Amino acid sequence: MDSKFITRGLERTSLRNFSVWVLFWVVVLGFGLYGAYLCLAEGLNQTNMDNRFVFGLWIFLDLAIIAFGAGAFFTGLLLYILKRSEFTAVINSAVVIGLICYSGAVAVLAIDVGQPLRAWFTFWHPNAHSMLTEVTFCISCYLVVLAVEYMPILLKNRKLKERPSLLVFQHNLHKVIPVLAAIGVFLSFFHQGSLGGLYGVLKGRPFAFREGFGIWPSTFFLFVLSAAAIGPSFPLLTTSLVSKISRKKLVKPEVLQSLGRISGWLLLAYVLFKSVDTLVWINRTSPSLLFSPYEYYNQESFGTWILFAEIVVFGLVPALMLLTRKIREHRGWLITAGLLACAGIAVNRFVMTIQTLALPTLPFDPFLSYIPSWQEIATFIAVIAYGVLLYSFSFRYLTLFPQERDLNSLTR
Amino acid sequence: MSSALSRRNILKLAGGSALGFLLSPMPWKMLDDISIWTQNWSWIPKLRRGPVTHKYTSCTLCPNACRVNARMISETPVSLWGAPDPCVGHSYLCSVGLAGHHLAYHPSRVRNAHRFTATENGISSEQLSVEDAIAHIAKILHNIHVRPEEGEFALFDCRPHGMVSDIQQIFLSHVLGARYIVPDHHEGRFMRALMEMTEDPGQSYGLDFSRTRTLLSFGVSLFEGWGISPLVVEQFRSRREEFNIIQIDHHQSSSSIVADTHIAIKPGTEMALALGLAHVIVGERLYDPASAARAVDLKRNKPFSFMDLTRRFPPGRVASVTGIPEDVIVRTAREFASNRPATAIADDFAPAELIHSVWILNHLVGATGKNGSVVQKRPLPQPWKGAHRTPPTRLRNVPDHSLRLLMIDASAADTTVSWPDLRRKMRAENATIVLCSPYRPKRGESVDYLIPIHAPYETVRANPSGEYVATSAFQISTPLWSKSEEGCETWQILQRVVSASGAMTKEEFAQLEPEELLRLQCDAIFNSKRGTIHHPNNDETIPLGSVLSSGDFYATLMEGAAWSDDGVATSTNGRLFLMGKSTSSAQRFAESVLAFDNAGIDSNPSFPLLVVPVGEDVAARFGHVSPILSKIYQESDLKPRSRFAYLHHETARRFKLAAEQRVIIHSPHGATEAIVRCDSSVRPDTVQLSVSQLDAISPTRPRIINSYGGRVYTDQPIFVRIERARS
Amino acid sequence: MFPFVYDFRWEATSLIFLGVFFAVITTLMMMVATVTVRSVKDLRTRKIGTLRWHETFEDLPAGARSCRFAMSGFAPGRSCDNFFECGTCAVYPRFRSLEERHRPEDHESRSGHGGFGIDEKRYYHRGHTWLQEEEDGTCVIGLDDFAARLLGPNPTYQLPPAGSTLKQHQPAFTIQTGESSVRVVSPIDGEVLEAGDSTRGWLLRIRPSTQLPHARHLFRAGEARRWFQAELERLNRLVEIPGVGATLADGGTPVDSFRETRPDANWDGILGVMMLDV
Amino acid sequence: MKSIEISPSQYVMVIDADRCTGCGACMVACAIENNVAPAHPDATDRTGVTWMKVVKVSSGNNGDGKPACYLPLPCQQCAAETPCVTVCPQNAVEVDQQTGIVFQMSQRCLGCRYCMAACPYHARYFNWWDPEWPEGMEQTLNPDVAPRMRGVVEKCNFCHGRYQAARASAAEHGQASSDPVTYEPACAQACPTRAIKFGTPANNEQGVGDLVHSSSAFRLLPRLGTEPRVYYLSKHKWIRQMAQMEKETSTGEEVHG
Amino acid sequence: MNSGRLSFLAGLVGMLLIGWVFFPSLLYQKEPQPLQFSHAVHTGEAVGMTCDNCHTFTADVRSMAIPRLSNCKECHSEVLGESEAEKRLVDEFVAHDREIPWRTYSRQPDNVYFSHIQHVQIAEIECERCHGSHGKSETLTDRQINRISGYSRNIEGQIIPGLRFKAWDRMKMDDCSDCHDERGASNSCLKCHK
Repeated sequence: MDSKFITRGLERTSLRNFSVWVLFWVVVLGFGLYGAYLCLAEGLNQTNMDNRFVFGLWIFLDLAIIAFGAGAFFTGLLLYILKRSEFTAVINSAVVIGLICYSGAVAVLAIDVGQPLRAWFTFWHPNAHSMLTEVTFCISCYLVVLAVEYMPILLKNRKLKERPSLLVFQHNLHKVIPVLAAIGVFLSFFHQGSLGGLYGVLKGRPFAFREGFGIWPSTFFLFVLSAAAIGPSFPLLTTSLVSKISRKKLVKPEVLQSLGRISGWLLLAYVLFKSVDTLVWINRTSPSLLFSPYEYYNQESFGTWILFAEIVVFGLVPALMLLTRKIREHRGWLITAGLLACAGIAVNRFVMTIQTLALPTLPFDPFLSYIPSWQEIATFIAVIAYGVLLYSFSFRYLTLFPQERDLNSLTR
Repeated sequence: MSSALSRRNILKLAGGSALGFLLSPMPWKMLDDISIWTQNWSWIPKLRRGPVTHKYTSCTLCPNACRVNARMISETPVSLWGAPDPCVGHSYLCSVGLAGHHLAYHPSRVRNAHRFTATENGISSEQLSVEDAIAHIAKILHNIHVRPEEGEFALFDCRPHGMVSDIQQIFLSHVLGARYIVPDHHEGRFMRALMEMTEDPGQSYGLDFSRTRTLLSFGVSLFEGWGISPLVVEQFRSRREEFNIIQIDHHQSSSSIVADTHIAIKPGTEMALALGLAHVIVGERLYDPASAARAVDLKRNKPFSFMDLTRRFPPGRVASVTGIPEDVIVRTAREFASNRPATAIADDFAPAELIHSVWILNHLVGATGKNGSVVQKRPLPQPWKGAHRTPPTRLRNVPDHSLRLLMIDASAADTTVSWPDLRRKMRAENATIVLCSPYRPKRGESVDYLIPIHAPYETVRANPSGEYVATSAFQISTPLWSKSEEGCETWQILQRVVSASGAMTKEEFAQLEPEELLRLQCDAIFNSKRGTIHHPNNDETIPLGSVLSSGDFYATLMEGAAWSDDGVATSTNGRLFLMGKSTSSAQRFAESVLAFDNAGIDSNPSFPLLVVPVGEDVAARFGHVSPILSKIYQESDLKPRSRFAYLHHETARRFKLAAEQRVIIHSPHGATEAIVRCDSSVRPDTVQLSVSQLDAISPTRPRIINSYGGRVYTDQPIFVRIERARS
Repeated sequence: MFPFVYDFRWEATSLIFLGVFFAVITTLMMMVATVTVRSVKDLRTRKIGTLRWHETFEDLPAGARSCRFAMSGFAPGRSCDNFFECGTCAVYPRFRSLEERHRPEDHESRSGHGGFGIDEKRYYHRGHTWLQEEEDGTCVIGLDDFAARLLGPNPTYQLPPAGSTLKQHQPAFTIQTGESSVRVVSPIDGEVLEAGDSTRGWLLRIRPSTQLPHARHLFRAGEARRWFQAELERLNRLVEIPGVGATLADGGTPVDSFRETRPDANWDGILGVMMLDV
Repeated sequence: MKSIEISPSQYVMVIDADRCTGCGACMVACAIENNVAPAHPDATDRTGVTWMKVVKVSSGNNGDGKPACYLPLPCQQCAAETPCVTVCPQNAVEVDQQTGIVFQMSQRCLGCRYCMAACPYHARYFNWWDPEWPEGMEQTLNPDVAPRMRGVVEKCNFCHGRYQAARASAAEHGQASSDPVTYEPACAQACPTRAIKFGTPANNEQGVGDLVHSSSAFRLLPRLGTEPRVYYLSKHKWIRQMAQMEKETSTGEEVHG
Repeated sequence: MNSGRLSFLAGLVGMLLIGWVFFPSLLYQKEPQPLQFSHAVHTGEAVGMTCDNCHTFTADVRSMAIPRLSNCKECHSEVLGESEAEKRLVDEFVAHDREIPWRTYSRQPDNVYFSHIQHVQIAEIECERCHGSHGKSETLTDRQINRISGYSRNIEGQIIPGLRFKAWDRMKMDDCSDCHDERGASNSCLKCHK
C-alpha cells in the first residue's frame, strides 16, 4: 500500500510487519524520552554522576558512537577523494549511520549539559584554547554537512523524484557531494581528534595526560586514527546486521572484504602508535608528574588486564584477522573481527572517560566506582531507538544499497 | 489546480514568514532573554538591599555564652561572628553557633500550641491556642494538687544554669511535692568534685590556663563543644609553642591529632593510669611541697589510705593494664610534675573515680595551689538570694513511674535527654508530658502537649558564662530581630500554669516581664560594685564603678556589653583531703579502685575486636541545629559516618578486609552491616562504630552524651567479629 | 565569535580558530547557494526532462546500460556513458565503420520476419518501442512484442493529446497494468498528430523532427535481433524463466506472456528495469 | 621544575595543618557567607556543594607519632596554566590579573562540568539540585554574593564579596585602585585556632609573606605545574611528602606495560 | 506566479510587523509609578537642587540610591505647591509615614556589583552619562519590565534591536565594557560581578 514510496525493484516487508517493528521501537523511544525528560525537568540529580564522576555513561557512549559514526567521513574519503568507486555500495548507508550517530550524540549532550538553554554561549564567547570549544564547533558544522549529504539520498525517493524542483535540487547537490565529503573529512579529522584531546590535555589527571606535538596531545592523533580504523568496520557490521534482519543480500561480499582489509591496515597502525604512546606515557610522562603508573592498575576493578585487552585482544588480534585473506573471506570471521575492533575502540573510550575519573589524583582520594542510573541508560536507549527508526525508514523508502537490486533475483 | 495552488502558497507563505522572522529582532532577543531567564528563575531567592550594620549579643545555644557580632542587613541577621571577650578570652564561634540565626527559620519550627493524641494509625496532632493548652495543663495540675496520689508534677530543665533555672525552682517551691529534675550529667560536675576534697565546701572554682604550661587531658574533647574546650582553644590559639597538651585517648580523636603527644590507652583503664602517675610522682618526690604540706593523708599509710592505694599501682602493673609502655608512663609523670604550672582535666561525663584520681594528680602538682590554674571565684550576685526554692534532683534519682505531669524546658538547643529513661519515670497509665520548645518533637519523642517558645536570638535572655570560667561573668542575649512576635518563655508558661491551677500564693515577681527580671539581676550586680564592663564595639573595658546608675548598666548590657567579676585575691590554701573529706567518700573511692583491680578486660578469641563507639552526627541528630550543618555532617565525611566501620590499616590487613568493602559485624547479641574504611588514627585492635550501629550489637542501650566531640560511653565493653558480606 | 562582542579575544589561536570556522561555514553556504542557483537555472531553462532521463539512466542496473557495440562484440563489456544518445557519441563513428566493414548485412533494411516479432522495416528503440515511416512523412510508434509480453492482461494506455511535443528519451506515455504503472520513453523528437490504440497496431502517429535513417540511436534488423537476444538473457537472469532461453536457440516462438510462467516474480520491478523507468 | 614566582600583590592563603582541629567552622562560615544552600535530603559527600571541604588524612603506616591530620581544601586558585580556565569552552571562569583570584561566573556556566574533570584538587562543585533554603531563611542571604541556580558549577572565589567591599571602602578613603586591599575571607575569620592566614606577600598580613617561604611550607601536587596559591604548613615530614607525592621509598622503577 | 510571490511577501511583511512592533509591546510589562514626580521642577532654578541632594550613596553598594520618605519630608511636611501629586504625597505618604514604593528604573541585577562611589566620586562621571535626561524629566514614565528576563527596559535598551545612539539608550554589559576600555579600566569579571 506504501509501495508507491518504495524504490521500484526493491523488495520490502509488508507495511503491517514494518508498522509492528516501528511501533515496538517507538515504545522504546517513548520510554527513553521519559528518562530524558526526567533528567531535564528534575535536574541531573536523576543520574548517578557526582562531583568526582562528572562524566558518566553518556560521555563514554557519546565518544564511542561518534567514533562509530566516523564511517560516513571515511567511506566518503575513500569514495569521493580516493576515487575507490566500489564503495558506492555502502556510502549511502554510511552517511545515514553517520547522521544518526552525530545527531544522537548531540541530543544526549544537550541533556548532559546542566543548562542547555545557554548552549549558544560556547559559540558567542568561544575559548579557542579549550578542546571542548573545538568539539562543539566542529560537531555542529559536521552535523550540518551530514544533513546536507543526507538530502540527496532522501530526495531520490520514488515519490519525491516526481517533483521537478526536488529532482533538479538533488541532481545538482549530487554534483557537489565530493566537496562536502572533503569538508566532512576536514571537520571529522579535527573533532575526532579533539574528543581525544579532551582528556590528553588534562595535566590534572596524570592517567589521561599525554604530551604531543604542538598544542595537540598524542591522544588527539590516536583518536583520529582509531576513528578512521573503525570507519570501515562499523558500516561492515551494520550492513551485515541489516542484511540478516531484512534477509537480503545488500552488498557484494568483495566490498565488505575490502572494507575489512582497509580497516585492518589502519587498526594495525593504530595498535602500533598506541603501544608506543603507552610506553612513553608509562616511562616518561606519568613518572615526571610523580604518579607511578603502577598505582593506576592496582585497583581491583581496573587491573593491567584492561590495558592488555585494549591493545592486544581488541587491537592486534582483529587487525591481524582482517589482514589475512582466508579469514577475511569467511563471512562469520569478518564480522567477528569487525566486532572486536569496535569493542576495542569502546574499551579505549571507556578507559579514557570512566577510569580517568575513577582514579584518585590527590594522595588521600579514595578510588570511587560509578554505576549509571536507569534514567541515563533510558536516555541512551532513546538514542538507539531513534537511530533504528531513522535507519528503518531510510532503508525502506530510500535506496541505501544500489547493488541490492542486482544481487537479489526479483522473486518474492 | 486550486489544491496545488493553496499547498504551494502555504509553502511560500511559510518561507516568507521564516525570512521575516529571522530578519526581525524576535528570535535573537528571545535567545538572549531566555538565557538571562535561566539566571532569574522565580525560585531563585532575590537578595535584599539595605545598609549593613553590626549588632552585639551573646549566644545561648550552649552554656559557654560566647559573645556574638551579628552582621545585619536592615534589621535581619546575615551572618554571626565571634566578638572579643576578655572574660573567657576567645573570640570565635563553633560551627553550630555560626549558624545560630538560622534556628528561627528551622524547618521544624512551630508557632502555635499542639496537642498530640495517640491513635491506632500513629500520632494525630491538632492545633490549639496557648491559653487553651495552659488551661488543660492547669486542670491536670489542679487534680494533682487535690489528689496527690495520682502522681507528681515535675519540671525537667535541660540546662540547669543561670537565672531562668532559679526562677523555675522558686515557682516550683510553691507547688506541693513538685520536683525540679536536672539531667544526670551536666556542666561543672568535674569542678564540683573538687569541693569534696577541699576545706571550704561552699567555694566555687574556675580554671585559668593563661599561665598553664602543661595540660594532661583524660579523654576530654579539647577543641569542640562547650565546657573546658574554649579555655584550651584560646591558649592553643595565642600561646601555641609553650602550651604543651598531652591527650590520653583510646583512639585518635580530633583533640589527640592536634595535641603535642597522644597516649593511646586501652579503653576504660584511665583511672589506673592516673593512680600510676600519682605513684611515680609520690615515689620520686616530684610533688609540689606547698600542696604536699596541705594534703592531709599524704603521710598515713593505713589500709584504704591514699599511700596504700597508690602502692598498688606501680608503673609495671599499670603498663600491663593500660597497654601503655612503662617508660612512657614514667616520662609523662615526670614531665607533668616538673613542667609546672600543670593541670590534669577529665570530662564531665567521666566515671566518678576517674575524676577523683585526676583531682589527686592536680593536688600533687599544686594545680589547686597559689600559682596553679584552679582559681576561686565568687558566684554571680543573685537578686533572690534568700528565696525558697526546690532542690534539683537527678533524673537517675527520680523514682520510676512516679510522675503524672512533666514539663520539659527545651529552650536550650541541646536536649540531651534520652527519651526511654524519661518515659520510665512517668506513670504507666495516664501520664502527660508537656514540651516547651520552639520546634516540633523529634521522631520517637511521644509528647502530649507542645507549647511554642522563642527560638534563640528572638527574645531577651540572661546568659551567665559557663562553670569553668575563671571569673563569673554575665551578659544578655539581645534579640536580633526587632519585630519578634508575641511568643513566651518556659518560666512564663510555668508561672501561668501554676497560678491558673491555684497553687501559686504570692510571688512579687510572678507577673514580671523578662526585661524586668533582667533589670532585677542587673540591680543585684550593680549593687555588688565589683567587676568590669567590656564593650566589644570598641573593645575597651571600664570598671563598674564608673557607671552612674543600674539603668545605664542595664542599657550598656543591652547593647552587647558584658560584666565580668574581679578575680579573688587569695587562691585556695585550705587543707586538701586526697581521699575525700568524709570517710564514706574515701571508702567508696577505695572500693571502686580495688574493684577495678580484678575487672581485667580480656577479649575472647571468637570476638577479638573491641568496639569504640563514636557519636557521628550527634549534634545534628539530638539538638536542633541549622540545616547548613549538612556541610559537615552530610556533604563531607569529615566526621565519622554512621554506615562505616573504621579500622586501622594493620587490623584490616590482619582480617583480610579492604577499604570500601561491605562487611557484617557480629557480636554475642546481634549483627549489623557496614562498609570498611581504613583510618590510621583508630587503635589497632579496635573497630570504631557509630552510635546508631550500636543498638543492634550491644546488650543495653548505650548512654549517649551530646558533646560535639561525639564522646559516647557504654556501660560495659562490646566485642565483635567482622566478616566480609557475601554480595 | 564576532569582533563586536565585548570579550572577543584578539589572540592568535582565537583568530585562527574562528578564521577556519568561518571559512568552513562560508564554503558550506556557497555550496548550498550554488546548488540552489543551478537548480533554479535548470528549472527555468526547462531542462527538467533531460535531467530526469539522466537521473533514470544512472539508476539503471549495469546490464541495462551495455553499449550497442558491446552486443555486437566490437566493444565487449563497454557500457554506454552518453545516455543512449548515439548521435552525439564520440566513439560511435569508429565502431560503426568497423561494424560496416565486417558485418554489412546488419544494416540493410530487408523486409520480412526476423523472428521474435522483428520487422525489418521498423526501427527499434531500446525503450522497447518501434517506429515505422509512413508515406506522408509522418511515422507511427508502437510497443514491440517483448514489452507486450511483459505487460500482462489488458494494459491501459494514457496517451498524450494530439499537438503535444515529444522529446527524445523523455516520457511519452504511461501504461497502467495491474497495480503498477510504467512510463514509456519516447524514441525520438516530434510532434504528436494522432493517438492510436492497441487494436490499430500502433499507438502514436507523430511528425518526427529528424528523418528516421538519420536517427543513429535506433536499431535496424540484425542489430535489433541481437539486442532482443540480449534483452531475453537479461530478463532470464532477473527471473530465471524456464524455457525462454531454449526456445530462442532454435528460433522457436517464446512463451506468449512471461507473467504466467513466474506469477510470483516482482513484475513491477522487472517492468521498470526493462522499460528504462527505474 | 620551573616555578613562576606568584606576584607579591596577589592574594595567598596559608593553612597550618598542625593547627587544624577538623571542627568544620570554616565550612559552615563559608557556606553562610557565600549563600551556599543547605544540602538536598538525598545529597551525599559526593554530590554536596562545599566550597571549603576539610578532609581527614591518615598517614597509612609511616606516621611519625602523628597518625592523621586535617587538611582544609578550598580552591587552590592556581596561578600557572590554571586547569579550569584553559578548558572552559565559554570563558565562564577567569584569572583576575590584579588579585590572582580564579573567578567563576555561574551566570555564563553551561554546566558541562569539563572544568571539574580538569581540576586535580576536586575544588569545584556542581549544583545537582536546585539550591533551596527552608521557608524564610532566604532573608538571611548575604547581599554581596549572587545565589546560583541548578546546573552550574561553583567554587571558592576567596570571598570575592568581601574583596569588593574592601575595594569599595578603600576607594572611598582614596586608596589608589592599583595597590592590594586587605580583607579576610570568612573561613579565616571563623577559624578558632587561626589556622587559616590570608593576605598578600606585599602587605604581609598575618606574616603570610614569610610563611610562604618557610621550610615547613608545602603545596598540593606541585609537580603538576599549576602553581596553587594555597600553601600548607606542617612540621611533620610525612604530611609534606604525602602532599607532594614524593614517596619515602621511591617506587621509581619502571613498570612495563 | 504572482499569487505565489504574493503569499511569500505576505508572510515576510506580516512577520516583520510582528517582530518589530507587536513583540516589543508584548514583551515589556508596563508598571506605572505610584506617584508622579517632576525632576524638572526640583532641579529648575526655582528650587535649584542637584542630584546628590536626594540620591546619596554609601560605600557598600547595597544601599539603594533612591531617596527615602525622610528626604521628601524635610520640605514637604505640608503642601507647598498646588500640583495634585504633591497633595497625594502629603496625604497618603507623609501623613501615614509610609515609604513610597518607587519602581526603580535601573535596578542592578543580583549578580552585578556596581559601586556609584567609584564611578561618580573617583571617575567623576556625571549622572547623565548613564541615566540620560532623567534628571530633567517632567513626569515619571512607566517602568517596563521584560517578562522573560525580568530586567527593566532602561537597562536592556529602548530600541529593541539594541542599537545605541545616545549613551543612555542602553546600559547592558557591552556599554559598561566599552566605557571601561575607553578609560583603561580593567574588564575582568571580578570587577563587576558578584
